[in-house]
Amino acid sequence: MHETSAAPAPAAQHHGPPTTFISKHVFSLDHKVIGLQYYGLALVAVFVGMVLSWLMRIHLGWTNAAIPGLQAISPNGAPGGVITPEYYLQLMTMHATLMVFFVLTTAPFAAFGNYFLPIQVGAEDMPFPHFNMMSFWTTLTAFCVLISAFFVSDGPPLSGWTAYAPLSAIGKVAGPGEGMGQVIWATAIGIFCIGQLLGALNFISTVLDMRCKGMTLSRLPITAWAWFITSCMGLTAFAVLMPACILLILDHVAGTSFFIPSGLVINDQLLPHSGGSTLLWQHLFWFFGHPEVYIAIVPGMGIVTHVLVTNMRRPMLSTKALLYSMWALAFLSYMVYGHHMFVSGMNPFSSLVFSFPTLMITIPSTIVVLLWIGSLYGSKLRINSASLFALGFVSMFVSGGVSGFFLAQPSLDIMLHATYFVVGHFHMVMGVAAMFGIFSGTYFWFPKMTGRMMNETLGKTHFWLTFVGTYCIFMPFHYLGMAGNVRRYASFTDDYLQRLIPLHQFITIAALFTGSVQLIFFYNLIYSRFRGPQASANPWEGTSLEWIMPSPPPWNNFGGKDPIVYHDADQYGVRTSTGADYIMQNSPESAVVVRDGD
Amino acid sequence: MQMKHAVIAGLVMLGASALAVAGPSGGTVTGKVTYEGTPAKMKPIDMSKEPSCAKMYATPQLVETVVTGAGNSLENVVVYVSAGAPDEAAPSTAATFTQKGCRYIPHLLAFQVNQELKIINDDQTSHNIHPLPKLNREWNKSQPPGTPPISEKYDKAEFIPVKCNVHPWMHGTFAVLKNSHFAVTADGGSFSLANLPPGKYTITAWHESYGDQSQDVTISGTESKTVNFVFKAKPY
Amino acid sequence: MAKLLAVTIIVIAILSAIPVVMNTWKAPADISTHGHLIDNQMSDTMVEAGVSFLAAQILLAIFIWQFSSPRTDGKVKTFPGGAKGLVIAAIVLVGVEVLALGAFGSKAWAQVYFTPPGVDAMPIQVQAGQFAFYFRYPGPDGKFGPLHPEMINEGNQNLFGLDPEHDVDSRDDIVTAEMAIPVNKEIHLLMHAKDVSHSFYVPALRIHQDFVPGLDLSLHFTATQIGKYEIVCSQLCGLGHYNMRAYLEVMSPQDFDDWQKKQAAAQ
Amino acid sequence: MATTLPPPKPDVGRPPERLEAGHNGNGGFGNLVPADGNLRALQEYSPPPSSSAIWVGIAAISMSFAAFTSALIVRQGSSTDWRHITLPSVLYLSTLLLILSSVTLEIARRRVAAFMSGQETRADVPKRWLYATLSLGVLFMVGQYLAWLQLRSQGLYLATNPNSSFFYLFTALHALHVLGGLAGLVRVTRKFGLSTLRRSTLNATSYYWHFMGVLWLYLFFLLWMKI
Repeated sequence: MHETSAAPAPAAQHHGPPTTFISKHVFSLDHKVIGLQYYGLALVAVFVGMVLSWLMRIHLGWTNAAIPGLQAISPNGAPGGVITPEYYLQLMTMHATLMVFFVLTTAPFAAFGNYFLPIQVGAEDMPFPHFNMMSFWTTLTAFCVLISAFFVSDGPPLSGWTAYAPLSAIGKVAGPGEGMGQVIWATAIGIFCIGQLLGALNFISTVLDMRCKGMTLSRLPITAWAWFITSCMGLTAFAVLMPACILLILDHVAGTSFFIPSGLVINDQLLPHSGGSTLLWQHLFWFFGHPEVYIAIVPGMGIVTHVLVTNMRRPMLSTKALLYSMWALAFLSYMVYGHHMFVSGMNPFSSLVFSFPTLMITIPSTIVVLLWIGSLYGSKLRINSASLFALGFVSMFVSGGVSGFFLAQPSLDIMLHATYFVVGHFHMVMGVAAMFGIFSGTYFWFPKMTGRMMNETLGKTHFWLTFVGTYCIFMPFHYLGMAGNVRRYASFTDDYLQRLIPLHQFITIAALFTGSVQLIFFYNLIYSRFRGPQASANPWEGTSLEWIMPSPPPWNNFGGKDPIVYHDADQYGVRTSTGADYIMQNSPESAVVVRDGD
Repeated sequence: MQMKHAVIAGLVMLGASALAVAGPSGGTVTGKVTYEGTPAKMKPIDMSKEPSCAKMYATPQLVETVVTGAGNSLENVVVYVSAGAPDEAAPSTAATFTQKGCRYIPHLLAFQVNQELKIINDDQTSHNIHPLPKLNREWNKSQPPGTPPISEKYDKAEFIPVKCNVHPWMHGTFAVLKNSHFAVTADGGSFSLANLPPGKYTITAWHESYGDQSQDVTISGTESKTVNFVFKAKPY
Repeated sequence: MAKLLAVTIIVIAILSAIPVVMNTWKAPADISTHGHLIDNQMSDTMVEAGVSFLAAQILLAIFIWQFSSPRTDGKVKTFPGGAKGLVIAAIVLVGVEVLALGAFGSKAWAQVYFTPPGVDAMPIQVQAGQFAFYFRYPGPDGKFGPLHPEMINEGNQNLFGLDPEHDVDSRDDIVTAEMAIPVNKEIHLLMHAKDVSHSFYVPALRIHQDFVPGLDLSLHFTATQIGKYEIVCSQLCGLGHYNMRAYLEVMSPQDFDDWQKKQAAAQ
Repeated sequence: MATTLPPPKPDVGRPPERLEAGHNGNGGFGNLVPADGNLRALQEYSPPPSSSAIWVGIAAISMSFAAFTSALIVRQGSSTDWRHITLPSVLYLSTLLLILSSVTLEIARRRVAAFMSGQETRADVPKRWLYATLSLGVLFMVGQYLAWLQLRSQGLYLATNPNSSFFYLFTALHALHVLGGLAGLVRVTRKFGLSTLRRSTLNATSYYWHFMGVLWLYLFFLLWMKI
């Protein structure tokens, strides 16, 4: 009743229009700018990570090769340009950490999610723009902290991105980088968790509270669902990783013994710790670690579906089935983390207990794949860079997925655990597939984000070389693994590994090639940003709400008035009065469906 | 006491400088380091983990924590002037420490504060040099085959255990000393410290397993004194 | 463009399958009594995974080929049976497949981990430390001396921290850097970690188990082929991880006794 | 088999009050309006309220402390060095204070509601209760600090033994979260003064504060049981 008595108030706004350059591009509250900032961060991180992987690959192919100029960068790490074993492990740790946290988590989830989730639910912004801004700047801080590990005396940690205790907990006696470097690492990851928790909080409440009129849950585009599911996973996963990092830091700086058992001897010295549990870290870490894999891939699934549906000009066979499968994946991902620890000294019985839900995961995954393939049937597939990468994603997801059959079984894990088979598996299903999702999303949404089209020729070239190149890199990993090639080796001195070295050299060449191909993409991004042809509001004839606004969108998305939604985002393959084969979500008109009209 | 030492030190310094001008003369301290009792049996080293090294030896190498010679003589003992002699600037020559066949050559390397230490890897495998100092700065570097020598310095006098993290059996010692009056006993256990200006010195003998012993000796003119050390050997 | 993609996918799928079918890069041949279970399980899984892999890729390629060409009629068709058929197929086929895999796989696993070592199994202690394995045989008295971590001194090769001065049991313990075992004799391996986590991986033996600091685990196995094999560490343990290995010598009982005598003399 | 689209349903979707929230300016779920009925000029732009966010946050925090709990249990199970330590008695007092603060906050909320519906005319009545809650919260923090001093005087430091590690860890982290709650209360009090307080803000803050109480009871019980 008091509203009536209230003076007419201005329309709800999250924040006024940005006035200064700073408020517009730097400390912006606008979810779109924040999304782009995340995307930029991911670009930087992926470039660094890629260069690191090059160094690693060169070392693995030609162990005693001197890399010109490297000594200048790291005198201790590469005396005379030859990478030392510890430097290799440090490169590996940083490569993995950068890629998993700052690329696979930020790009498909934080970057695209920030930009398009509020738009797709028809909101002006997220409910907590300040949290959103903090989320990015916290993540950026985490990134800087992590990179600073390169500049401390002993360099970054060498314990891998899994940072298994006690190697990661006992300090510098464990090896170069395990002192300061490891503390920096744990701090960076802790900070990163805070950033992602803030993000997830915003994402979830955006979907729950900010949907515009008519945008029922059942009408959410699949991408919005993907980001929602991902943020639910992120919320729980990162909330567990942060405590783990806190405990790890305490073991380092406060002399506690959470992860350090009694009676450890290094350099003939008995360590002053006692009673800690080694497996505790592994449990905490993998409880985060496995969902993290799905945090990386589920947004990709959403993006790819979104792109495919738009370019197939037909809806998925069943968006619901797809949705339930993604929920199933998310849910199962918490029950299976133990499959990372089959031979870690867990009770062998629990290994079996963990193996069945792990095998079960293949069911929703198969459903998703079959839905993608089945939906292709009878579609009117449009081939462009975006759809090419989407199709590449499906192919990669299959290739990476089938190796899950093996790793889900404890008995086979005896042969394959910690071999290149595992490396091949997660690089394909989580690394490359997710990257393909990112590429697909970039080619698809670039017009919306910048108001200019990307160069298709460059885009397609980029796809072909990348698609073939990545297969050349990661398929052989599986063969190496089946031959018993252990991962995380700085060089291969064991007799039974000698005959595998040529294969490693092949992979190295493929990696150098595929990596340099990405320069085409970087060039295309920059060139098209400034020189690309103007993009219309809806270049791909999509139905979801991002396409009803001009490209690029104004600061307040829908110009101050919320849209009203009448359909789900699947209205393709129809015939409207205007003869179009799709209906925008906000268009009130109904249409005759002509799917299988004949 | 302190006072006295200081005065002596001062005098010695004067004398030393004078003599330095006069040329290389002065007293000599010679002697022999022996042990009594039964030293522990030196275990053989199994290098099978590193075939490139293992194949260099017909019979397994023995550990070098206690190396004995004929007549109960004790090797790898540093005998040095621990008091009485002035600190000296480091010589320009580098002390070389070689890794060959997964052994340290020499097992015990004595050199001066701030003297250049040159570490060479002669093997086909990658080594790791990890000295464990208490006073000096700790570092831990790997040295892949074919990479340039590592050059380091220590700015405090200390006995530093050295190990290779990759090959657990590789153990050695750096003896970082304040002055040039030192010797490391070789086969026969005998040593000789020459060119000692007149003065009162404390001669110390240090062994990595048996600890150290000291004796005072006063040198006048160019006489030659004999100082012997006897360490107690433990069977385990 | 799309047709090219279809072809590429099929070519890649087939090329990827070839090395597996030809078994170009073999794992070391199995020399254990339980290994064949794992190998069979491996090949069964390979068949099922391979079939699903090829099927999915080829189907994908076919549809891309077939439906990418722009068609004049504005109609899109739906996959016969719609989603229901596919979903049911996925649940039933894959469900049965993975259940079967899981069930058979469990047998192999149980064989390795659920059976106790025989009473006459020969005890050997292995200690993993940065970056080498060392092995301890109880010697004639059949008893392992107690460990005193604070006494470990690699310089004089007291690698386990034994105190022969006070522990009688330790005096005849045999410590070696390579693992010699008699052929066709069950070995009961007692695993102890000196510093950080390591792993005991013998591809030829189809044995793989992490060392857990603060928690001594044990394994048991029987080798059936005389020869020299490699034991490697597969759990990242520091800068020398790549170089952490030991040799496993499977000997005839006679040779093994001689070897043990030789080692005992050398201690 | 041609399927036909469902006819457009423009009216489904948001609950009506969400719609108002979108259109009545700053007043998601109704602003606090003084008895005289004149809404003061809005101080700031702010987004429409999100009522679920607070529960999401609470879920995240619970998850973290669940992780810490499992750490505690595993650590105790694995360890040989677990000695019983007696909890500082001051904790019982601070626990009481925290529970009291929840009660006062509830009263404050009632009063605010009454004030908004005009049954309560004096603005300082709700304010007083808010201040009471604030001060109780501060007192609780002091109590925690005293507990630390007490432990330190027994020579129990962070690294002394696992129990003390967990004690300091839990109390510190909980205190950190309580600080957040205090900040929220301050904000609420301020906004109340400016009469730009939104009911959803008040609710969120009080839910969070009650959760802090529950969380503390849980941790206290855990420490009391395990340590």
